[in-house]
Amino acid sequence: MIAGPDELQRAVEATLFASETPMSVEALAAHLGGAELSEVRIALRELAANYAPHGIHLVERAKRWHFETAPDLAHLLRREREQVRRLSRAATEVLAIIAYHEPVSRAEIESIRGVQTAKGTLDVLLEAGWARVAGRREVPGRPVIYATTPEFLEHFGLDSRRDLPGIDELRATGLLDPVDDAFDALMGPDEDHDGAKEQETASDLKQMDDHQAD
Amino acid sequence: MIAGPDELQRAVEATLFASETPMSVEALAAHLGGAELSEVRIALRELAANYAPHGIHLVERAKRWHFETAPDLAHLLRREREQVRRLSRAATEVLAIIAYHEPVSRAEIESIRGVQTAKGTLDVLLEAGWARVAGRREVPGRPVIYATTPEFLEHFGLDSRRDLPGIDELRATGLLDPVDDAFDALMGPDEDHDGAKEQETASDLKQMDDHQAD
Amino acid sequence: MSELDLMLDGGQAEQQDEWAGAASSQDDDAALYLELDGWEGPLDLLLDLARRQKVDLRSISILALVDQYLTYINRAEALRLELAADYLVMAAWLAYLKSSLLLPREEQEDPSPEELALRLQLRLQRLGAMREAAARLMARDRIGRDVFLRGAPEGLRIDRKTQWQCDWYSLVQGYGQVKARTAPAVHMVRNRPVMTLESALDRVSAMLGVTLDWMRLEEFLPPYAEPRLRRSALASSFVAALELARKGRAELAQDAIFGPLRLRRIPA
Repeated sequence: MIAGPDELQRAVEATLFASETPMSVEALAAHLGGAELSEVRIALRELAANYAPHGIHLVERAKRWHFETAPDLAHLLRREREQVRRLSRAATEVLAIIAYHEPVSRAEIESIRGVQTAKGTLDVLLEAGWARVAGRREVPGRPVIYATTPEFLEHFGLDSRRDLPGIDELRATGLLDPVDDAFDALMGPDEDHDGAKEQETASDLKQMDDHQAD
Repeated sequence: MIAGPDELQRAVEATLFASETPMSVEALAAHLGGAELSEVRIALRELAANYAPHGIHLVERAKRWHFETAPDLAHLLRREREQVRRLSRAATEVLAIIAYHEPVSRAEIESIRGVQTAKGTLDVLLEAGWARVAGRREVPGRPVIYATTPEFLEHFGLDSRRDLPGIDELRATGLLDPVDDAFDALMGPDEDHDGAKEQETASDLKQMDDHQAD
Repeated sequence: MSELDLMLDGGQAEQQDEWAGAASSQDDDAALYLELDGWEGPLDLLLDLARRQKVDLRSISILALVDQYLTYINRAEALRLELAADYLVMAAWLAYLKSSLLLPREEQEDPSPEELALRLQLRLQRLGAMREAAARLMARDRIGRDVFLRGAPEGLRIDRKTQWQCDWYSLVQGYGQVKARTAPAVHMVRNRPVMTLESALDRVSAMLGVTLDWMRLEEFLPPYAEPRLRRSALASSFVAALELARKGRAELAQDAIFGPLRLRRIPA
């Protein structure tokens, strides 16, 4: 039925390619309309030799043949793609609290932030490699405590945690201004009436700060 | 395979072999960590040429590349269970009209077929992923217009719409133009013709057609 | 399903010439019935009849075609086969076309029957072209029928890894905002130079005692006060004036809105 060995090779090649499972020599021969087993074996061996330098190999495993990716190219099947993402504001705050107060438990972080902290927020910091679990506090409940990592210092260009500016310095640079104030200063006047009113209050407050700073 | 494949060819080969969907040159280059597009193109062309005598072919359809079995081996590979959706005659004609006239509205399809199109007929083509809604025509009623998809070209082994069988001849003979346009073209600019003149035109037309058919 | 369907699905374009449906080869009524089921409308039937003339669609005889169609419909009606309305509409139109074509030219209306016939021919050509195109399309090497994709591709997986970004400023600002948000709020009122209501009352009463003439409110203010103290003094003095008026010790007058406010003692 199949003329020359080349034709048989082509047929074997196409059949194994389209097959959903590896095939034995017998199954191949049957599929090809009763080709000689010995000829199918020869065709397989010649094909395998021809494919050897290729990115695809024809291999026999447990008496069944199939195509697979060349082992040295297996990394192409699983690629890692790096995605750059900015830390959320919540995560940034939690990271800052850990940096300023380490070691610190989640309950302490929440009490400093004044809001609950989602589980995922700490996970992100652990994943980023900036925070680590630094043991447990020996108090009832033995809560996990968190600290920063050397990678944290490296990423933020700090020699040590002491390089972080103190509260007084923060105040001097306006970083202790209430959030609304700082936000309004950045965003310009609000559009709705309530916003404008808030801004008034905030600027009064700012004057007060200026006064105190004198 | 005379000369062994180079590293890029091996990588392209392995990637396309493993991929579950056809890949564009751009997607391949990105997957291979930013290879040069031009080099990927060369690798693809050389691979395709090397595979040409094989039972597996590397083909480009609608700007995307994939491996498939050689068409002449179809008889070996047809499965007992039909993998291909059997289209009704109506669906077949509607698909051809969309492919050769795209983008085309339902009314235009119906004017060619001289019969209303059942709702299900277009749905079958949309569901098969061969036709898509390509927007609306900016005429009164803003009818939806249909076009074919890359999957259509892939399925029917077409590189692009230019490869549609006979499309050049159909275009040249005006058979893709609406009846009104063809009629006006045949009748010339004269609005009212007497019978004798019409006769003349008709025979002119015949000569013209014969000429084109050469 | 009629033979036509089968041919269209698997047939080659070259088979078009043998398009001859069942009707030309078989004369029995059953075939007619089957065919009627297979047509995609009257234009489709006309096209098939035209093909049976075995000539190029550009050379078909419209008159012969009309006759064939009408014969066909008559036969179907004689057999009491149910015909869709559009077949009958087409039959009526074709009968009209035929009679017009046979009329002497002078009596022809506009559009002329030749024009109508030409339009019909053009439509048949277009439908024929698309039917042929469909057959050629279906005859191509189709994935899953003639060519096959890899049966069990490994698939390409892309694992996304996130690289988190944050800078020093955001970190420190974040901390500052936490502290500012949660710090207990302390409000301090600035120490401003003011004139109290008491001192204003004293000052206005004392100055009113000097004269019985009208005096402008501004004249009661301390002359060299700095602007902020002056504003405070103005407000306090105004309230003091109202208080004195209420007690019947002074009267107030203003001639126009926003005009100067004047003040005069009421003798006891």
